[in-house]
Amino acid sequence: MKHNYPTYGILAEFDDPNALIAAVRRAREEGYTAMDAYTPFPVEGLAEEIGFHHSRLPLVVLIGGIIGCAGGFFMQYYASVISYPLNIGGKPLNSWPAFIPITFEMTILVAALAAVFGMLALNGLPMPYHPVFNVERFVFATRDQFFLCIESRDPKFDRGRTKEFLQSLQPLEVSDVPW
Amino acid sequence: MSMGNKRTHLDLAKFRGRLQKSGGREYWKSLEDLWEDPEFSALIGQEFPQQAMRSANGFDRRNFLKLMGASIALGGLAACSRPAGVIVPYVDKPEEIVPGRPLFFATAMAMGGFGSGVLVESHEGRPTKIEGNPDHPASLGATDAWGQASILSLYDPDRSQTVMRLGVISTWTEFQAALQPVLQRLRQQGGAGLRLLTETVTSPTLGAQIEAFLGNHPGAVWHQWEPDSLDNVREGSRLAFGTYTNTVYRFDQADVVVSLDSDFLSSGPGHVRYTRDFMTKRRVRSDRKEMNRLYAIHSTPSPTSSIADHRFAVRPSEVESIARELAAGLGLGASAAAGERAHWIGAIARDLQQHRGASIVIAGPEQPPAVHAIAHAINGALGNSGRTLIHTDSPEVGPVNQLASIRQLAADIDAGSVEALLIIGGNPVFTAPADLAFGERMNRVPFRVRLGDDYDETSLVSHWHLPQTHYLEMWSDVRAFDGTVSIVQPLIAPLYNGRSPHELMALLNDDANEPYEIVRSHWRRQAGAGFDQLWRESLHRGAIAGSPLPARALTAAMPPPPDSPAAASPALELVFRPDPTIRDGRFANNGWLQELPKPLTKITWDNPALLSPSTAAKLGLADGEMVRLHHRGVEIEIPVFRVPGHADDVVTLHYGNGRRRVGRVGEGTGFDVYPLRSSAAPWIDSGVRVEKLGRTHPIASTQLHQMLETSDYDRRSLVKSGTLAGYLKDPSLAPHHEEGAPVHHEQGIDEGPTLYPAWKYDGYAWAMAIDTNVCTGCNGCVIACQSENNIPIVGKEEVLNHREMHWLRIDHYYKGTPESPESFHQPLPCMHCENAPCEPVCPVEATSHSSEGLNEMTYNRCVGTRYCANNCPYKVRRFNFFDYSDYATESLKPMRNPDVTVRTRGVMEKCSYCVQRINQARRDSEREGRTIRDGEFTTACAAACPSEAIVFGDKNDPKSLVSRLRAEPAHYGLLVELNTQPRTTYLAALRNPNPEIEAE
Amino acid sequence: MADPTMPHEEAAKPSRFDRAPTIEPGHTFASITDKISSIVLSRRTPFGWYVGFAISFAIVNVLLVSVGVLLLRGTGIWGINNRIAWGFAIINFVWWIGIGHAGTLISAILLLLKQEWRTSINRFAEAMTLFAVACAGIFPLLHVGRPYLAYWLVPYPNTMALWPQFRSPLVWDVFAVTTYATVSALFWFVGLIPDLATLRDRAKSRAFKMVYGILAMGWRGSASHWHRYETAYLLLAGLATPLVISVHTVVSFDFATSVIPGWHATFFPPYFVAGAIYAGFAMVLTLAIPLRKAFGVEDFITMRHLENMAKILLATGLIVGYAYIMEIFFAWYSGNPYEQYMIANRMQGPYRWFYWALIFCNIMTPQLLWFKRVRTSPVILFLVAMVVNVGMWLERFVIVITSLHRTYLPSSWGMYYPTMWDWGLFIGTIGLFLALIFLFVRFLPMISIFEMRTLLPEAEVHEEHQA
Amino acid sequence: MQIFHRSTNALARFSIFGALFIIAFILWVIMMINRSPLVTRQGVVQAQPVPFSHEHHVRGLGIDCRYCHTSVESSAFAGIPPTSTCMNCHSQIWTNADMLEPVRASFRSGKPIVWTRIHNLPDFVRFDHSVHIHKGIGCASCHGEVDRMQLMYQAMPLTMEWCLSCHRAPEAHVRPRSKVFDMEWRSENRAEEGPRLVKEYNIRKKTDCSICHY
Repeated sequence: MKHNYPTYGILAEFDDPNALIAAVRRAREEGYTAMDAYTPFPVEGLAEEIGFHHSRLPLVVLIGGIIGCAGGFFMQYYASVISYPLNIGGKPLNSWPAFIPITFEMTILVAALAAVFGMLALNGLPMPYHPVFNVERFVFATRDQFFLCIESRDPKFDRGRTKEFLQSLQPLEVSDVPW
Repeated sequence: MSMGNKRTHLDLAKFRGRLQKSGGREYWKSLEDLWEDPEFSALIGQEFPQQAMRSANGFDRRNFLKLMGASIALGGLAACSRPAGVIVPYVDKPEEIVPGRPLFFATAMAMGGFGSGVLVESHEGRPTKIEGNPDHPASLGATDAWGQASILSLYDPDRSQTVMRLGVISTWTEFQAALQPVLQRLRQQGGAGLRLLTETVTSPTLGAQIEAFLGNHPGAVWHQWEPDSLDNVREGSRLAFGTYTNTVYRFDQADVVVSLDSDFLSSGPGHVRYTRDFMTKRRVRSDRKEMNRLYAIHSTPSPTSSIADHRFAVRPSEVESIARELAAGLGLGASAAAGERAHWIGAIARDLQQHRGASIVIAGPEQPPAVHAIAHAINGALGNSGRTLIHTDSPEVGPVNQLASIRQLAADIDAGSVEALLIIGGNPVFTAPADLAFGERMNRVPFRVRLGDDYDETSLVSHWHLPQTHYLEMWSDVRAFDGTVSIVQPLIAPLYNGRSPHELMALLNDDANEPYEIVRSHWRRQAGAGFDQLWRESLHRGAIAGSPLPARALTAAMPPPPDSPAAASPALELVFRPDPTIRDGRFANNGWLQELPKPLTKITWDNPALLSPSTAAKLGLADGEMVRLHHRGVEIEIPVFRVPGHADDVVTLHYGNGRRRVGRVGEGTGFDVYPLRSSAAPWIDSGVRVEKLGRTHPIASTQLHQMLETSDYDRRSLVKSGTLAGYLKDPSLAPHHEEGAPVHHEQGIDEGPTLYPAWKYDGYAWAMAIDTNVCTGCNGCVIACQSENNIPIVGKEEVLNHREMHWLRIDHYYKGTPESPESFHQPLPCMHCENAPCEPVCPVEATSHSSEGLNEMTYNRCVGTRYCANNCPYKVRRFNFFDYSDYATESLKPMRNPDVTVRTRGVMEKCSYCVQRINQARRDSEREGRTIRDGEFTTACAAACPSEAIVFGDKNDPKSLVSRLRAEPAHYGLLVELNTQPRTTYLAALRNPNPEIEAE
Repeated sequence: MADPTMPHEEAAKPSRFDRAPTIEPGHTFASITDKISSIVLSRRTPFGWYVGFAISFAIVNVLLVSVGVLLLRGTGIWGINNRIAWGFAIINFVWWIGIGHAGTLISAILLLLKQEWRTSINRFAEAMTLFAVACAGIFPLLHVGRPYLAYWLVPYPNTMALWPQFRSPLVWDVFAVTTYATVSALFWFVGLIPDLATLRDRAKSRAFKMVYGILAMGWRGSASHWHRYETAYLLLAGLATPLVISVHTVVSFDFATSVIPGWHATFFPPYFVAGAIYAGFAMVLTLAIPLRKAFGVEDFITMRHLENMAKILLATGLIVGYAYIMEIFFAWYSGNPYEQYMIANRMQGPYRWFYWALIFCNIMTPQLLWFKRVRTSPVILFLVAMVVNVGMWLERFVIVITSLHRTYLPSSWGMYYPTMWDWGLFIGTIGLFLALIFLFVRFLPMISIFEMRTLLPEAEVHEEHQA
Repeated sequence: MQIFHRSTNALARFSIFGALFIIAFILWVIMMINRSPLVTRQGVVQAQPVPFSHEHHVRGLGIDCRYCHTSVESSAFAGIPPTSTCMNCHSQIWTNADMLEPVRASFRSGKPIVWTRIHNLPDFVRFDHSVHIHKGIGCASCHGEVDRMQLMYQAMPLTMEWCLSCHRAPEAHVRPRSKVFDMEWRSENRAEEGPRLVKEYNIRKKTDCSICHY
């Protein structure tokens, strides 16, 4: 694919979550907007720092739950009242109390599926290939290192100055992220 | 030949064609249309052309296959598997047959020589079900277990199929060739040295044939032997009247009945009829509030004693003295009662006195002649004869003392004066008194022939074994308990190569006639003018009008007291009884009867020695423990089983089990007790020694717990019962224990608040009411159900696993002390609960409710979770854990009811209220644009029931019998407190005890 | 300031009595990562693993034979009959399902309750759940008379125009168990993603890189991903919590909705759920204690964990005991002769030994856990857990068999004797369960690496940085 | 370092969401197969020992159904004509047509003709011709226009849902009793006639299991 810029962005490596947060905060003050941080575990408040606020995931799950609930009950109602009404042990066709367990289970099932697949979709996963993997040391992002990447799509991005800026944060290392 | 036979069918068709307007169930009735037609009777015979029977598996087999073909077209032979994609029509359809519609023919079945009328359901020429014949005095439409099960004997794959010569397959021609020279030689000596051995014979035709033969062969001798013989009855009658006479009882006239060790309700000639009559006096309704009274003086509990109002368990040897004391109480003889029993004997005597001319004293065939004579004397003194009973000549042809007869035969064999022995029916080698060692003796006879159903113990020691036809395969005739003659007509050409006794006798008499002609010509001679009329009616009614024997006025003499009055010996006594289900062994290869739970004990596939709990305790024996019985120098090993209400110090042995040679089913089941049965004392004997072996034998009883109220925390009230007095006070018979489970009198619907409004049933609402007051637990219904619904047998092992398949079981409960408990029978089909607990738990709608209130079981939808069986409070559901239905045995396929699916492995099944009959009746009624009439059809169990205890019908029809019974005050439902709303309900069991005896 | 190795929540509140830490001191992000991932990647598999796997695989073959014979000859090979129509199949099903409850419970409920001692045990507890449910799932399928038609319990449009009968608890089971299996699997997998990424980046061989890489789905620990990830995880926990409760409730309905004395009881749902947690934690202990030894992860699965689980075991054990007492009370209080006979029959009937053994295993034994000495001694704890496992199986035996073998009509009372095939199938599933566990610990991180990292003090974000 | 190529991103997403569609498709195919002649045998012509043409005998010669299927009005089983029925005519006409040799052979030998079964309900389903005839369900409703069939074939799927479609809405199929054997008949005015006949013939819409399964 065609890129208007030679690199995906510039990556700075830190060995402490607090250093990373400090760096992110500085970058924001510098006016950088398109950046992302990579950590081996969820760091409290980090997402907010890089300007990610609320996720639409809960809404997705709620909708999933409602669909599961309505669908679950209608399936039973349709089968036992509309499609083939049968006298079962003298119980009425719509013996709704007996339909509650399945309605409940269906609610949970669909909601849970929505949660997982919603999370994946919103995160754009699966994405086995990503430019940041091109950086040798990025393997430590899943071990004990913390990375900040200022991306080239940032309007304020300039290879030279951005690199200098990152150097100024005393990272362990700063490296280009090739496409 | 087959062409000739085809022509016959075409002619027959002409007449049978006219019957179609009525069709099916009514068929046998509407034969009347044809009586005017002279040719008709002639053609009846040709329906089963004799050539066909003669030719070894020629025409008949092929014709049979054609019938099979049509039935495959109908499906229903095998469930859940699509049949081969072919359809096979007749080459030439007999027009009386409408594929898919059964025909009913009247014939008669003989048991112990005495006939009982039956109607046989026939599908495309395959007899599939036995029903009673309402027009026959011994049946009145009911049947017993043996009648029902006889259909299985017809298709028994182990039935002897060919002539055997010393165990090698042979033919009838060869036999005739072998027979002729022997006959020639014996003829020259006037038949001397030739012996016939038969069972009890009542068939006039066979009798005439035998007499004719004896006439031509004055030297020949005719012997008779029947293991459950009526010798005591015969000798008793001679003791009383000086000649062999037959007594016909009219229980519908008797208010007080005293049974001297007699089981008249479940065995012996006419017991089906007797049950029907007895119950007309016992049935209590809101509009009929009196009830007869039955005293049972017995040693072994029997269906009869189980419903008695007073039961006195005594040693069999005591019965005679009791009888004499009873007689003395009525002014006959002078042996006054003493001891504690004087009280009740006196009471009985007074009760009899008060019912002169309306009472019966009846003695059992196991009791010695004197007891019978005394009974006759008492009946005479009470003026009962002519009212509650009549005396007639014996229906038998040449009644003899059969024990003496076979003794004589044995003696003559020893004397070497027997050169040829022809055994017609029976199995003497197995059944003859042990001390006669009949097997060894027979070996000394130079020429030994036997005609029999099975290749059995007797066949093994015969030169020639000849296969006998089943009664559904032959022309014959037979007399009933009252002498009524029935013509036995074949329903199917012999499946195998069998011949009837008539054919054998014809052979001996050089009579070229075919069996049909033999029987017919006999009656032509009897009837003379108007014979055709008589013959047709007899065939149609199943009984010859006016053939009952006339009553004879006789006065009984009180037999002289024995010179040495029987001193009560401390020794254990033995009682021999025919097995309650397989009789003397003749039904040993009948799986239905082998697996039929015996009345009271509910034991299947076995015949343990029965004794009372206290005697067992004294001997330190538990159920199933093996013992060795030493008696008269013989010893056998047998397990024991305790029976509450059994007489103390008495061991009951059921003979007929332990067959050594009969077939796949009957061999090696149970224990042969014949070795202990000596000609000296074939019924009652004393001095047996019991040796404990310390081994046990698994006994497959289908009901392990029979005691109600086993403990103080177990206060379940399942059987509603009471006394007539109690009923008169409170007809609803309020529950016995207040704090027990609530017993709802009527349907017990408590209209509490519910999320689920009740379901409405308009149109038909099928229901069943069972009157436990008249149920004797005779098992007729159980086998009827098995036969109607293609219910498989599972074998002893599976019964031990509680996997028996009977859709209808008869629960039996004891109440009271183990010494003399009350018995209650509770037939238990599916309850067809309106709020069926089994249905909501089925995950696949395999069991659901029909718009007529049936609890339907859809086999082909069942995946077999067995949840329904768990959730059924009545435990009436049966699961096919294995492939119980025998798909392999060809001969069993034509027996199955094509209207009922044969279930496969892994599906649940249960009583369907004979839904196939309901559907048939509904479709018939709809074709005729009417509704189903009450009693138009009924379930198999209800149809069979001799005491009419089971009533089936539409409870929405207020006039139907079933809804009237449901309105009875003594009506109750089982476990109604669960609000299952059962459609099957019960009427309470009543007893009518003598207040005088109740007092103490 | 409290002990620096203490996570901050702990530090915040003064500890009333000294507690063992949830992670032994001296660990860093790197050391945790390397230690746990090395079990899967670099460290050579202990010989014991091969032995254990070989044995359990051998038992799996017993399972295969039992299933083969069953399909060939039908359910008749079991001890069940027309009076006791359910036997081992249902007992084992309920037993396994019960065991299957601890995993999701630890992951979900303890997560919501912020009990972070869950972190080191939730991973294999969840795995255990999945395998237990897998074992449980076998039985309902095999116990039906015509297993090849079992799919009729699933609603799908067919030419017969028929549907399942949705009033049947068995259909509820189908939905409950499949839902539970699905959600647990998702929960487990979502939890694994970051660790799979770790393994991807640690793995040496290309093949392992590929495999773990595919499974990790390109996880790169981006801040926004982490944010959504935690939201999703939390929501799943929220959904799984009622689910866990519902599953055994539905299972208890199999019995509670019936009319059989001993089954028909309103308090079955809580009773069963408590029993399930009880059984589940017993099984977790049974697995955790040997595992932590075998793989030397005592630093991560500390005494604290064992003790906490022991306490839960004691608590749920008491609930179960209460249920047993209630059963007796109801019978007496109802004045219903059938109920009363049912209890009397359990205590004095032919199966009384099972009942009293059950009382010993499930009520007597756990009382030991009142003592800290017992709670802190792995060996005794292991034995107690074992006893409870047996006890819970006995409980199901008593409920199913002794209730069915003597119901309303004495005429249809009977006995149940399991056959060798009953045992074969039961033991076979235990083999299957162990085999799966062995595979799991060998090929996946048995402890959640990224969550362990968060337990380290270094993971804290200092106050001045809090947004 | 990079393990996967760029393209794998698209591939990965497709494999997850594609999987759903593939499974759905397979299920749909199975559903279709179950309703296809492959399973129902609908419209499948099968070879017969004698190539009997209903078109010729019914349409051509105008023979009534009941001449051969004698018990259709009185029994569950419509009845397959015995050889003798064929011979009633074919002893006079076409007496030496080779085509009819199997018939003559059967008549000579007394061995039945073994026809290939066309309408073959499973054994556990019970169908009574007589009552359906009585309730005004025409032959053609289930057997199709037999008078246009050279060789017999199964015109309808004969699946349970097909049976139910009529048991639930008989008014859509019922016809006057007089027209039951009429292959041509079409209702002029179904909307009025259907309900009227249902009432007149007292047709109860029975879908109880035990109506067909017992």
